[in-house]
Amino acid sequence: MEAWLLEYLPILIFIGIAVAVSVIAVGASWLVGRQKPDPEKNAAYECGFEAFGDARSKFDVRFYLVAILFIIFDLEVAFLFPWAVSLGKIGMFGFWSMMVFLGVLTIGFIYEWRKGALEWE
Amino acid sequence: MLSGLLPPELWRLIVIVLQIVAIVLPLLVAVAYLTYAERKVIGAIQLRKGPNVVGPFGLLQPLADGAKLFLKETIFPSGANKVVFVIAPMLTFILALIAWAVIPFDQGWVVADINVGVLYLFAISSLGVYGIIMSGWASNSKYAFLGGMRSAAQMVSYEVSMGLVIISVLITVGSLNLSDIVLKQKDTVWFIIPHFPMFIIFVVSILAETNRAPFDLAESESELVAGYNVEYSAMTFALFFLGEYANMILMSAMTTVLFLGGWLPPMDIAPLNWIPGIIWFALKICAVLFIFLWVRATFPRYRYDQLMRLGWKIFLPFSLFWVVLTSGVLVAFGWLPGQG
Amino acid sequence: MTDWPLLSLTTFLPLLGALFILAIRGEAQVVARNARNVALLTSVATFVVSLFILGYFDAASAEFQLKESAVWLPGTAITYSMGVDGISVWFVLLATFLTPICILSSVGAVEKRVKEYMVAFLVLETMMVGMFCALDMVLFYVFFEGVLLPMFIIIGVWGGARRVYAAYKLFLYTLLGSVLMLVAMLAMYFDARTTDIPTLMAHSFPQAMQLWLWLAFFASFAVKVPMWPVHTWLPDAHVEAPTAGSVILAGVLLKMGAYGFIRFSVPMFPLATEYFTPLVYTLSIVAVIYTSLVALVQEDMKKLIAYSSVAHMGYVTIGIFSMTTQGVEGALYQMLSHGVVSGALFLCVGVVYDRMHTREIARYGGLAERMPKYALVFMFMTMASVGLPGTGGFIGEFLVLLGVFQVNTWVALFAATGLVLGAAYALYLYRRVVFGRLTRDDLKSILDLSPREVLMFAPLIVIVIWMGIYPITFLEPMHASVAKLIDNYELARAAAESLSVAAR
Amino acid sequence: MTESLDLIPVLPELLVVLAAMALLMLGVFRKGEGTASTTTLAVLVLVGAMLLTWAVGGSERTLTFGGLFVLDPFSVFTKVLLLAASAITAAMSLNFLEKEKLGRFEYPILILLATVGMMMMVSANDFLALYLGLEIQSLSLYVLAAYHRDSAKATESGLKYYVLGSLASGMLLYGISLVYGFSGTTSFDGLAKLFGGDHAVHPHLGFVAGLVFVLAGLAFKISAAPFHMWTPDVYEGAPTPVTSFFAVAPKIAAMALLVRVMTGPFGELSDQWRQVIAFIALGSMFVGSFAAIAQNNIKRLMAYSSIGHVGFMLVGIAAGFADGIQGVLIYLAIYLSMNVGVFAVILSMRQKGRMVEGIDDLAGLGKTNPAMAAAMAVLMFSMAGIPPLAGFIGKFYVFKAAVDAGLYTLAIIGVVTSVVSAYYYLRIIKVMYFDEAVESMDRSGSKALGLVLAVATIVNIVFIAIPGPLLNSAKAAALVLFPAAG
Amino acid sequence: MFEIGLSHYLTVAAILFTLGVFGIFLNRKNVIIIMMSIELMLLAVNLNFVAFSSYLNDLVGQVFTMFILTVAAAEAAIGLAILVVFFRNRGTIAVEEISQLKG
Repeated sequence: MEAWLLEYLPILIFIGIAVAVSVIAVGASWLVGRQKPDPEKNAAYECGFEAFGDARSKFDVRFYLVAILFIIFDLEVAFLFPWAVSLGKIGMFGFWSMMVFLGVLTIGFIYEWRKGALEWE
Repeated sequence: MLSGLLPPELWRLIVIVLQIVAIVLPLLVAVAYLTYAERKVIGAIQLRKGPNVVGPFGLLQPLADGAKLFLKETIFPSGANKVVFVIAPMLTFILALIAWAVIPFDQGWVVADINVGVLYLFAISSLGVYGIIMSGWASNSKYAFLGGMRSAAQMVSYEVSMGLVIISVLITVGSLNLSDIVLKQKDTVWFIIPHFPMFIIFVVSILAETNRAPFDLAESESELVAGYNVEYSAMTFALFFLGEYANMILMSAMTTVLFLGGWLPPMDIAPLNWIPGIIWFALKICAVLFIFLWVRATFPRYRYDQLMRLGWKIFLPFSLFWVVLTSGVLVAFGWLPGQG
Repeated sequence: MTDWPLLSLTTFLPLLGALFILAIRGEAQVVARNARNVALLTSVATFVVSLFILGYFDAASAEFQLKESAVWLPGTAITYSMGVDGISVWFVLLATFLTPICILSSVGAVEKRVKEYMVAFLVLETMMVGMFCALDMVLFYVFFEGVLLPMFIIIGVWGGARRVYAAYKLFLYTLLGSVLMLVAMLAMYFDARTTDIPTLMAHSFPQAMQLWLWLAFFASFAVKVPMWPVHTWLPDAHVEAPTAGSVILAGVLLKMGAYGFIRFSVPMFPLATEYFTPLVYTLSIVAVIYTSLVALVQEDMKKLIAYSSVAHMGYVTIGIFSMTTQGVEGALYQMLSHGVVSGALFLCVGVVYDRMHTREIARYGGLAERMPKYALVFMFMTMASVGLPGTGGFIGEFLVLLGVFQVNTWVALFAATGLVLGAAYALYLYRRVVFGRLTRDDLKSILDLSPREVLMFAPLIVIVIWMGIYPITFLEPMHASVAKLIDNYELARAAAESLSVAAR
Repeated sequence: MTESLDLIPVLPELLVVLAAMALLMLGVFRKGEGTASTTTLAVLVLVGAMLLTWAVGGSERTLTFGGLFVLDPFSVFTKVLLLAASAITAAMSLNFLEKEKLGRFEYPILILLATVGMMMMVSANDFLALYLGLEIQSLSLYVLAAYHRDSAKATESGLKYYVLGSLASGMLLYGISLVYGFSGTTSFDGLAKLFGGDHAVHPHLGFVAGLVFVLAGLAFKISAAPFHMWTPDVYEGAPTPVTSFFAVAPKIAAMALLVRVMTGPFGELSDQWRQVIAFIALGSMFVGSFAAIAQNNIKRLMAYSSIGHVGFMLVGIAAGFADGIQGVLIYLAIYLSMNVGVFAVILSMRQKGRMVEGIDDLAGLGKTNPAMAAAMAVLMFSMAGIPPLAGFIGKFYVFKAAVDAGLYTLAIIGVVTSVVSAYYYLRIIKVMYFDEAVESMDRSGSKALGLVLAVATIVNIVFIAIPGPLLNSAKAAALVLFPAAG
Repeated sequence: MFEIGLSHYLTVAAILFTLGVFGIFLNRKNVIIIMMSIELMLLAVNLNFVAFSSYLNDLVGQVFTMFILTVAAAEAAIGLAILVVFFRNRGTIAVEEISQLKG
């Protein structure tokens, strides 16, 4: 395997250990603790009522909106990462390219703002 | 030597495993005592005593809590999607642990010195939202679901500005390697000085990112009982808890690396640089953690719309502006790393 | 005046009139009258201009004359080029001659949307004239197809009860045939690298290709003529079309197919022509005999005349493919006379239809009593259709038989039986409509020909008589062109034969 | 790293994109709703971009953005066409949007953005640029399709378009990835060089698979059979002005793109793709002619009609060489003139203030609105390809090329399907003239629609007399794709 | 030791791509699943690009991947938006309910 891939080996092992720890923790607790399930105990939490309807029903469309906005801006950040690191090498051209990009993004941002996409209430 | 007896690959593996254990165990202990510290600090601020019954000064309190959670019954709500329901806390916990792989505790004291460390951290912390969404969805409870949604929306909102803050630092450093970032601060100054506004934004953002007060709407006891983890019990709950606190420490470590000079002493002068870097690192983390607790004790909870407004309308534009400003200044004065 | 682009002028003058009509605004009545007047004026003017073509035409030459040429589709060899020879010049005149008569005939018959009607007719005239003048294959195609547009509208809007069906049938039948021709034209273009008709006539295509090309052209022209199995659109179209539409349809449009045979199939694919001649003979004889028999049992006057047209066109195709001077000239002559005569017959039907609004033969009878002038005209035209000596029809049929007799006696014999049958149905029709007792009440008040109708028929009668007693006027300009056609055909055959001999 | 950048060739794109952003800001900061002013401005911008395209385009080939972007007579020709299409359809939409209360200022901006995408598509000289242009276009179009957000039909059409469009993008991308992997480049020039010239390599099988995927993806975008399924639904469901836009501008762009891809990077591999294109062409012609017969909704009918026209254009591409491409370009131009006219009629189809889109609703139009009916009749005949109308010339040129290339079967099937398609075009004429009116149409009162209709009709009639300019410029545009022939 | 080469990446990508395509065509339940299938297809493409890029030692493939990622995000955002308006109109996102337009 190539050398630079080896740098990631510890991470792989780390993940393995973390998984093992968490599985063991949950598993051991499940084995050690007394398990006495009954329907009332297992019912979904509700203010004294029987739960009615599916909990995964409709929810506010604004959550979608946040998700959509997030996708856009997070990608912008993803673009900024390599740019930020290599700014010294790409010079003025690279700088201005990103400024144009950010400018376009800002226009979109202003539009969202004015359209009220950022208002929660 | 021991290394001579074993094949080099295996030896290397053993070293790595030992390193990891050397991180995980203290971390778990730290988490345990962070809860203790939290109660003590808040107690002190509110002129109470805090836990003081179990053991001297209540020092055994976290262990007692842990044992209790360990021995409790693991409840699976009847309407829940069992697999996802169990995976969610495990995921949260795992993510909180594995992020530590790239954190440099001192010069060269790092498990995986990859050159995209920041990206890795950022990615892992982004994944945290899955644990919450999954738990909210799998529980099949309205409170959990709503809490999960809210908390996810909040986390992603602040992630954007966090990303931009990190970008500002990256421009200054010119590397994604966390050690490089610290070393760059050795050559210049701690980035809290040039990037002070970013530091503030970052600290506030990590509060939101970890769902801590005053942004703990997801768990707000008064409205949503406990948010996404309302249906959890025993070890599954404990894993959430552990993950969350481990995340707090992680975020503090990140703040330290990015703004507070990592393992560096405040000044490179005689008595200070005798103290090992790891001590400095731990001290700085504690300082940031103290801010967490302090804020929790001091501020009332934000309203959700205020929270979103702060994230999208203030932090995002401002940090974006700061990125432009930083890069502009660096380009204009030719201070860019690697330029020339 | 020879410098003038006479052919283009003749072609596009009607279009100018149509534009003018389009610009007319105002009250419906006034618009209708003005439109009609303008159309009449334009078409008469066009006819007058077309007479100049004849005037400047050099009968002794076999070449295309009055040629015009202009850039049309740059980057290709396709140009706008016009010209007439002894064959096409008569068709141009036929078209310009019949159009004013048609317009005149529709005065009482067409009352709704007169403006559109006149525009359609003038556009139709442009297309017809242009088609006969075109010396470029693609240009020919454009005009050839373009005829469909006004015709579709004329039948569809002003036609009878089943006009939609008839219009569709006409359109799709013809279109399907012609698109195949278009592909063939393209293939020819890439073989000869030109679309110039005179050049193509001199070009010799490979024999295998000729067969395919011939079939493709046949697909288009056979529908248009119409030949026997694909003739079914014609009775429908005739029955449903308004009178003037039928006149043009029978008078000019049917000739387009036969003209196509003479212009394309025969000179350009001589070997294929020879190869397929038996096929054409067979189909034509079937057409002559079968459709004559069908005509006998028709109850509808227009349908009867329509079937008679199919039979008459059978002679035309026989004549063309006999490839003798008499045969070809006879075919041409037959076309001209049929154009006039069948047009006149449809007008005759139109006259009574305008009054009684029925074309059922049984509804009439004894018209001679009330309409002596009409009976006379109708009789004259029936005789011309039958081919009575002294009328144009006789000369044409006689020449065709003479021509085909030289090459194939059997074909001549069968064709001659058609003559007898033709006489039978035509006279039968006449007897049932005009003679007999006037029994029906509504016929008692029927009016005879109005002066307008007399004016309409007069030129037709004059022409038919002229064609019958002095055919040389019409035949002379054809001689040179027909002779050249046949010479080239024989030459090509000989060349092919010597080639195959040499190959052996 | 290039420090300087030649921006002259992209001036028209820059103009449109800057204008789109400026209008966005204008719209969002302005008080009140309504689309009139932004649409007018957008139309002006598009016309300006058209003139600018004309001005910057010379007879030679200019590359910029490191060879990703090319400006040549071909791109100028198609850009002028598609800018005209966008401008006309945008202008036509105004009346409709106001009446249907759909006037939001985003509409013209989406049109502008889609147009920029299309301009990039036709100027793409690398698969990367191609993909970006295509996506800018597609993303705007998805939104436009669902523009009427309170209508279940419109949103459904948007959703369908989105799903199938994304699928097509995916296929295209997969193809591009294979092409890249097996050739090592995504540049059109690079690919052309790879397979042409003295050191031509034989394409790897994986490369050919990539080519087929690319072709399938592009076939989706031009809605050629068997990838046409979305077209009728989207045409029917989308708001009519959007449909009119869909029917022309993206068609032009996608077709031009297909032409460039097939003749440029894959130009030397015509043996590999000719059969595929011919097959797609056949399928489209069949679908376009037979499936349309049963339609009762005029927008659906126009969808099938457009599929058929695409089939005819593909015949030109299958023929391959410069004449075929010239035919495609001529066809595109004429297609534009016919379609905007027909949509001008469809847009003014209103009865008692409500819009109607059944074919039977046109009944008796010949009486109630003779001018409109006459214009529509001319356009229908032109669509059917009956001479002497312009539609004939378009068909003539593609079939000419097909015959020249020896594709006789294709040509014959093509002309036969064109006769079949004539059947349903005639049906509209029949309905207008032969049937009696049930309900008369409202007077549209829109000057823009009337003007477009009149101009389109006159163009279709007169074109046969003065075809020179179009034919010559199409020729020049086509020749540039074949440097060896020029 | 077992070496992972180009062909393995390509195979995985092809499998993912096929899964995506089938997910679109065979899915009878939910539009969200279709959108996920689309993402899956794009991921397969990205995998291809990156594998080729590494194999060819050519950066273009990775650049392409960056662009695909961005565009895919924009596409997902727009898809979600359209889905939301569709849901508002019809109250469902079940695949068989997308059937108003037919003919």
